[in-house]
Amino acid sequence: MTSPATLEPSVTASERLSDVVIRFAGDSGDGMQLTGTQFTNTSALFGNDLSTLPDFPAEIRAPAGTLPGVSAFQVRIADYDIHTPGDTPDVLVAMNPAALKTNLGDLRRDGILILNADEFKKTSLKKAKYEIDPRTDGSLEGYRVFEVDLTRLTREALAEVDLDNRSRDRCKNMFALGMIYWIFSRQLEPTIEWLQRKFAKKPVLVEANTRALRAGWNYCDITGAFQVRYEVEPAELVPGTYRNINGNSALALGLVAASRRSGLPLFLGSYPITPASTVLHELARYKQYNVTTFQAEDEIAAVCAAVGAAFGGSLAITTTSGPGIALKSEGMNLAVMTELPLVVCNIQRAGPSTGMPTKTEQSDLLQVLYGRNGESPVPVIAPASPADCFDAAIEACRMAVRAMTPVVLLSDGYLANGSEPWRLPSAESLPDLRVDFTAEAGEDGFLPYRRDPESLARGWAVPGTPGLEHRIGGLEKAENTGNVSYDPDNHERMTAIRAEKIERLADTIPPLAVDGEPTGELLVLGWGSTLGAITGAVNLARQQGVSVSRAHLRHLSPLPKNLGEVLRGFDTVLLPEINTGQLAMILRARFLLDIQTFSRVQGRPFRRGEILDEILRHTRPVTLAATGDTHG
Amino acid sequence: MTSPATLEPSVTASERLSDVVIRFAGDSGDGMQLTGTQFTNTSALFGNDLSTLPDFPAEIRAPAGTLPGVSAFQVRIADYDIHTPGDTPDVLVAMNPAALKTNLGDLRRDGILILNADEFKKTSLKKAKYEIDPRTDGSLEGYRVFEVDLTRLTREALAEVDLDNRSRDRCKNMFALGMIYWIFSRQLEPTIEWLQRKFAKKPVLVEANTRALRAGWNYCDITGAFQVRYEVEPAELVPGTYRNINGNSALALGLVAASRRSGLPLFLGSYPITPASTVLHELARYKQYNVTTFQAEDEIAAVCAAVGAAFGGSLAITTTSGPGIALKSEGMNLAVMTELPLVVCNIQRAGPSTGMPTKTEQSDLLQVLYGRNGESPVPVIAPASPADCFDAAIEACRMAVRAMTPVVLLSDGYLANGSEPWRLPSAESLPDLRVDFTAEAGEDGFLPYRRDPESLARGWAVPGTPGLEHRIGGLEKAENTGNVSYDPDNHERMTAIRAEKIERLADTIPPLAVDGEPTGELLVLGWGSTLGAITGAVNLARQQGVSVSRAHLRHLSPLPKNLGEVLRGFDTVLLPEINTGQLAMILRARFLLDIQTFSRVQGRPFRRGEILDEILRHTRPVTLAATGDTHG
Amino acid sequence: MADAATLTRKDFQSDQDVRWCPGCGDYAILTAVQKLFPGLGLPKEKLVVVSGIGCSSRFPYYMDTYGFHTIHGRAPAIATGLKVTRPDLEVWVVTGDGDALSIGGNHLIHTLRRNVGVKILLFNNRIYGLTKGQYSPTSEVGKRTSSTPVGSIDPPFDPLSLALGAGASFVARSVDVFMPHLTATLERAARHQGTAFVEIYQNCNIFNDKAFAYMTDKANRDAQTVQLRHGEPVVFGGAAQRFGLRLEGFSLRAVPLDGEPGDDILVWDETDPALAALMARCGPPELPTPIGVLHAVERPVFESSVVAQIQHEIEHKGEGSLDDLIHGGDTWTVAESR
Amino acid sequence: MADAATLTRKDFQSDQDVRWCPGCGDYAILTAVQKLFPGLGLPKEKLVVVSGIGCSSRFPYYMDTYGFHTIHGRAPAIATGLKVTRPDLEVWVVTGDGDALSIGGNHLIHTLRRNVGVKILLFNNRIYGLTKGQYSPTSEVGKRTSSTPVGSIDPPFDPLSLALGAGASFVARSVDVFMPHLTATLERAARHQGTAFVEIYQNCNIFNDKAFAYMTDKANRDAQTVQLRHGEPVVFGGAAQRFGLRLEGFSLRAVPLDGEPGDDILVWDETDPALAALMARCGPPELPTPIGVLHAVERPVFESSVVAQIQHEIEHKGEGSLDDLIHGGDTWTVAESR
Ligand SMILES: Cc1ncc(C[n+]2csc(CCOP(=O)(O)OP(=O)(O)O)c2C)c(N)n1
Ligand SMILES: Cc1ncc(C[n+]2csc(CCOP(=O)(O)OP(=O)(O)O)c2C)c(N)n1
Ligand code: SF4
Ligand code: SF4
Ligand SMILES: [Mg+2]
Ligand SMILES: [Mg+2]
Repeated sequence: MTSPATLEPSVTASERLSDVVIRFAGDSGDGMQLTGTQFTNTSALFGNDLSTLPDFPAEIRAPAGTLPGVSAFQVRIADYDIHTPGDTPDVLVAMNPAALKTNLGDLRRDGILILNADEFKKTSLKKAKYEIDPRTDGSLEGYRVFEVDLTRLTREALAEVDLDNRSRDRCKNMFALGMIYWIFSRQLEPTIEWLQRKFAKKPVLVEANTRALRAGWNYCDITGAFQVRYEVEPAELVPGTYRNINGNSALALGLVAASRRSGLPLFLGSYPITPASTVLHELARYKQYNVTTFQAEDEIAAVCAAVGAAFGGSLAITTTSGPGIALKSEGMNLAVMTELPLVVCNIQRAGPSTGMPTKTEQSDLLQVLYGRNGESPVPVIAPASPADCFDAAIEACRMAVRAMTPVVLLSDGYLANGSEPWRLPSAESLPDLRVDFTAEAGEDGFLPYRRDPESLARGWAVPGTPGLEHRIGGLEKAENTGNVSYDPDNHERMTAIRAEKIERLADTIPPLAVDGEPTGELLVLGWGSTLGAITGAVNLARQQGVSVSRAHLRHLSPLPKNLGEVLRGFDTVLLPEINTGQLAMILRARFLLDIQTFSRVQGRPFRRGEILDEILRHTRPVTLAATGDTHG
Repeated sequence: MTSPATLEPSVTASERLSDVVIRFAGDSGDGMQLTGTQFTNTSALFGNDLSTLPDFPAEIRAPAGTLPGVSAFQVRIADYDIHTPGDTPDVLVAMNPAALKTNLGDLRRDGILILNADEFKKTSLKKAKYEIDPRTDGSLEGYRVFEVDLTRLTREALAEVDLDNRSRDRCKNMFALGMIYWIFSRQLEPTIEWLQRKFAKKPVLVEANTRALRAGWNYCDITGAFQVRYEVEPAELVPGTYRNINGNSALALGLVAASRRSGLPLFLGSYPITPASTVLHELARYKQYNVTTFQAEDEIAAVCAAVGAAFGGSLAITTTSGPGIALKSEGMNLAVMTELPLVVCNIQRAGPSTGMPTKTEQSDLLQVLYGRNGESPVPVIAPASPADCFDAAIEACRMAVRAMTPVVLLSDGYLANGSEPWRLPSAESLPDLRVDFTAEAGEDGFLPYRRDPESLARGWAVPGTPGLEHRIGGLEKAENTGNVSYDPDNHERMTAIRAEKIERLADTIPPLAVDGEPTGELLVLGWGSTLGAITGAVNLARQQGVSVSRAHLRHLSPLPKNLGEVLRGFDTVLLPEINTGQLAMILRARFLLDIQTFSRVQGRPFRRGEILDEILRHTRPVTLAATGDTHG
Repeated sequence: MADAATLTRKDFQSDQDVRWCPGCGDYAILTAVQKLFPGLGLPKEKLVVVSGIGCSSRFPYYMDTYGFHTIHGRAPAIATGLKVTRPDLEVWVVTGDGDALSIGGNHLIHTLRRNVGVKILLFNNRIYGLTKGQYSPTSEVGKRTSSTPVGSIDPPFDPLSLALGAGASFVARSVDVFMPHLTATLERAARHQGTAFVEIYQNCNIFNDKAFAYMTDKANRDAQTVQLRHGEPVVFGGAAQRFGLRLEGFSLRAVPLDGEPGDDILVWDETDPALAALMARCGPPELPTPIGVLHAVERPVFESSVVAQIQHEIEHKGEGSLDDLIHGGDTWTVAESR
Repeated sequence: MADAATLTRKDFQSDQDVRWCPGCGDYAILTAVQKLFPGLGLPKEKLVVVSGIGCSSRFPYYMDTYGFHTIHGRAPAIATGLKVTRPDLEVWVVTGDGDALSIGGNHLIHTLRRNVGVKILLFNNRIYGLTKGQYSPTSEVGKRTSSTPVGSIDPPFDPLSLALGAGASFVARSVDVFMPHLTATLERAARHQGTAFVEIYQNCNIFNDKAFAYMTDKANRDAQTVQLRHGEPVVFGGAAQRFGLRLEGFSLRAVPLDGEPGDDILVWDETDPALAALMARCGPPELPTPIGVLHAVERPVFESSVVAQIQHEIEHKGEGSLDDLIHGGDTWTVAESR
């Protein structure tokens, strides 16, 4: 981030920052995730807006000190409304050489770099594949480097604590956290209280960690190693109660909420897969909410069990990632033909095939829309931020039960693991999803495929209902009776009805809202997890005086009714996607407009910077001075 | 068809017909497929052009005499080059009431209707769900009805033959065939010879069937029941040796041919499914061609076994239909990532889900193009006629080994079962597909993902090659080395390379040829099995003086390089598809042209008539008199 | 809707005409089930028949209960989802040898392992009927079919051995044409808690006619089949000569009997899985084909444990409130006034 | 490329650094295989290691042979396609308890049924390692994991019983930390024609540490494991006290020995499948865990039969000529002149 008030030395170093990005990096064993989370929570309590992103190693536990073993956690805090964890860290804490090597490249020029000097020994340098000590060959020039003997200082601080050195060393992350707290003028209490809760049964660990934390703080206070401290004021957040939440947790909560608001018991059929597994883990902990989680033998059984549960009258869910969708597509198609409600959550990862399981991507859109044999339309919704996963889950369930159809919720690895403050809604403020099962036959007898004239949904007559015994299946159905039919006209009619049923959901979704002028030169259109980066980039562009509008699609099928009109209102529509242009293809076909794709397929979220450049490339210069860009 | 010279009574009944459509319909047990095939072969030997279409019951063996038990076979013979089995039969042979009920609707007004009067008893009428005898309630008015006591006459003819009546009755189809032979002035010899071959071991059956055949002929000759006989002269066929072949047989032969021309042993991994199973059956009979067929436990194992065989250096094939593609998509994606050659044949049927397995459809195009997680481009080719399945199979194999990629061949139930005369090529006239496995490491060592600069294909180094030991898999690959890589730029580069590799195949495929004016008012564009109906319709339109051009796509990915140019040459592009507009969507997105979809989703092939109407709707009237159409 | 007590066979016949080939063994099995259901003392609406794809899998259309004709091989998975969420329903799965053992093998063994409370009727005709006669995983070696013109080479599964290997709690076998035995066996299955697996030999007179004639023909029946009855000696044979099965070391031998079986004759114990595994291997040419209940033990039923865990959580944590759930974790409040 | 005779362990170590957690049992198995391969007398290029997905399935990357890290659960199917078309290759499959028994269960049992000539090493750590510790189909009932916070409820498969039920021709078990026994067992597997199925107990020290400690700890080893050796009495125990397994009716009992085992003690017969099925059920708490070869018989090997059929057809019909094939069926000729 490069907004006016930051720690640019050029501008006289101000005590007050509007926005700062900090990355904690160390070995998997160094507890960086935990350290980052503590800083996040403390800052949240302080009132900053924030956004975080963990970066786990692909390996479970790579050997200590090696490059693949590095684990990092990035947090951005600000005194205003932000949308991403930031492109480039202003502060990097590197607990060992490997952490330095893998993260230095991202650190902002002139950024603060805190190193654990004790770790820069031959062996660790070798593990990090450093020929020579990076501290000696000038590769750290241009950064503000602070070398601290974290290990030694921590051991000293814990001299009196009755622990062996291995256990003492485990506290050095708290020493580092203490330092960061000092630099950013944070209180220690929230973390100390948390330590007391966490180690309630092990007082010695409470003491050790607390001492290390204070020691880190005091170290800065006494040595004055840092000439200056920084303040990031609280942000102007909408009043309310907040909690910091990641996408998969929000998704799980949203599904439980939908279950409660619909009165239908929740059933999840799932098979573990990165990055979707944590939804299963979370829901497995909500049994007291009458949630049934079923870890199936594979994805096929997972979706099929969900279809069986839907037939029985449950709110049926299945969660997976792209490779699992491939396996579920036949089962999803059965739900399309039998017109049963089902929510299929695809937490996308980088493909094709096994691809890069721990990396994010938006490249399963066409798969979920078209990856089934025959004409098989389904609604698709994509959450736009971690907290939005909660609302998107409820909306997916709403569409499923309203139209009696499988619905795909398209999240991704970035939303799944990224977190942001979530303003907590009250239960009764959530949509009412109550459903009525078909209870008895109409006067002209019971017709399983008789439809609601408005939604075109067939009735949901669950087994156990006296007098409504009927058979469904994957063969084409005769209109109304639902009997097997090979009649040509019936097949054409049913094909049209299945499509129309999904289209009609458009009557129940909000029109696409435009942020900025409703018409003009450039519209930046996004979908899914790119909201944060796009919003950030658009705001930066506006700060540079560029006039650009922004809109974000949550419903990808059916599309909002006013979409065509919105798109036609602009000379250029720029569509950034973490794929090679999948949504663009759909919109080009539908509206015959020359949508401009901005594609990045690197297994990582967009950076505001790259989208900003793209915006400038598509807009008239404000003043020739504004940027060196050639506006090609 | 209604071209000048047909048996319109209006025109003075001419002895000579240019074109006639005959349908044999009866109970599954009546041997209608066999009867139709005999008439087809005799007419082929006589020199007619022809096209046939069987219509099997959905059930294996429905109870005799019932509606679901009806089996029919339609054959069209002509003295000119035809493309479809015809829309409406001119002659219908109905062996029982059920056959009459299910087929009468299609018979041309004033067409010839031959009934087996003996079968119109209460019981059979009831089985056919006839309240009253259709012969008595006027429902046969407007047809030229000939009631014949087929059963009685056959029994009489076979009085001396030492057989029980049940066996005698089985010969009544030959009696009917004899009648048709008389009406269309055919020779009996070819069928008699065939009977002698078929029943070589059962002379009594040869005699019985021959007698019945002659009896049918003589019956017409003596009774003069038919006032007139018809002649359909030989067609002007390109000189050569011909055989009548259906799509699945041609496909199987094409695969064996590709194996021979590439020098690679053929491996088929398959799991039975309608309408693809017969490809497996046929290839299972070619073991002497070093063909290995593996009936796997499911579609997943089928495609995976094929991937394993491809890794080992075989020409690997897997065959299935839409529901099977759903299950194979993960395995196909593994072949995309590991860049192994594989041909996936999808014999499409009506969907979604189990749909209508015995009915045809073109609705899996988007599934095969996009039904995999991540960015996963593959070539797709669609044969245009039964015989073309042979060439399409060879072309699919060519693309697979040239680009080291899975290729999808998209046929359908209509092509699979329909047949036409195939002009037999000589083996050495077929493309040379020889491939060179990588034999040794380059001077800079062996790089499994080093590419051919032109095709961008990686080398094919098969296990067993000394010194080239290497590992492949589904994780993203580092360029050249093929090692596992999570590098962001590498992933973007590899994604681009995988796409470019497929695009480059466009350099090796013929430009799209236009039949008719290269530019103008209307282009009718088709793909796959619609060729016959479209060509027929376009010819009819031209006969009416309408100027319309025609083009047919075989390669759907990559698209021919001149496609955009061709499309832009016309005011209107009409695209008939047996789906709701899947190819149209791709072309609209790609070229931003308002392609007009003509959609039919009835599980049946297009009729020339309906396409003709659509053509007229999109063209200026020739003279106001030309047609009553309002040209809206 | 008639109440459970007064139900008759007719009440379970749907309005759809049956579409199997004349002479197909499936008809007899349909009759047996339609005769059995009224006796279960359950209202119609509580019965659900779930099937996969195949001739046999058309079964649900002909039963006037709730029914689900699903996709190929997946019936056990779908039935599991239904039964786990609706333990109040009686769920019967109808499947074929291809549906259950070829494409559906994994779901079958996992359902048996979990002991989900569903009945699984496997119609074994040793052929793929619906797709017109390819060999199946139960076809004998050397079988010539459309897909194996010179004969199949892979040895068949023994469905009973596979089920036992997967840990099934109830494993039985019967035959389409042995109506009383079939009904009795289905009756036992109906009463079993947990997964009841019943293999039913079924004749496909179109593509694999007389596959079981060696034991169904009146002439050989007595000599070729042995009925297992828990607690009774394992004997078979006709009026002329009766035999008993004797355990010699670890293999079975048929010994002629005169009069009552001596105590050298094996007494059937359906609770011993290892014994069942041995008996599952008993059959032609040397030995008769065992029919009846090979194995039956009660062990925890999957859906009961699922429900118990949920109940337990509710009792100990209390019916969760949605607001509590949403407000869980570390929260902070942004006040109105700033 | 060194020739077969001179190959050493080093020759089978690839240039990739091994990425398992420090302390993972997979390291030991990798070592065992890398020690075994040089002894097989095969040139490197003839060896192929095929795996699915999981920690265990990263195995091929560390072996300097041909290797294929495929997709989850499908390794046996891919290996089948490779072996059937390339019988000259030695194909080893490495898989995990989730990979082989959960998603891959169907391919596993069908490969065993067909008796394809591949070796299958199942690394059983009773957990899903790669996805961070969910329970697996071999986890014990009541297992608390991320996906079963209050404990799993479904009983595990016994991989050996399942394999035997599927008709496996070679079934063995060994343990990651029993290096000599592991190498010897892999050696036997290497020599087996047909599918050799080896379950290897493997410790996942991160998500399921000490799962097999009850039998691997030096203290309990002798008492908790029994090594099966064909033709030898089944005995176990330490210097202090030795035991033998006796067959009582149909169940096994451990009896203390003084001196040589008497002939009441079971003598192991690896050729008897029913006996193997009984032994597969032997284990804690009452009995020791059997290791070694439970079952080994030679029966026709799938790929050999495939090749034989093709050879037979070629001999009898002659190498087909493409022109003949194309001209098959009823043909007719349209002459030049008309
Ligand atoms: C995914 C999928 N693959 C293949 C098929 C084709 N198919 C339908 S039934 C069947 C096998 C039927 O055999 P079996 O289960 O023994 O039943 P039967 O007809 O013999 O009663 C097959 C291969 C299908 N419908 N779906
Ligand atoms: C189709 C698919 N589903 C799920 C996954 C996620 N996944 C990878 S490995 C694995 C299970 C690993 O367990 P196991 O086979 O026991 O191997 P281990 O890691 O324990 O050695 C799962 C569920 C996947 N990669 N692909
Ligand atoms: S094909 Fe066989 S199994 Fe199928 S209905 Fe006919 S007789 Fe029965
Ligand atoms: S997670 Fe377990 S199985 Fe996987 S590498 Fe680590 S220790 Fe081994
Ligand atoms: Mg069958
Ligand atoms: Mg495991």
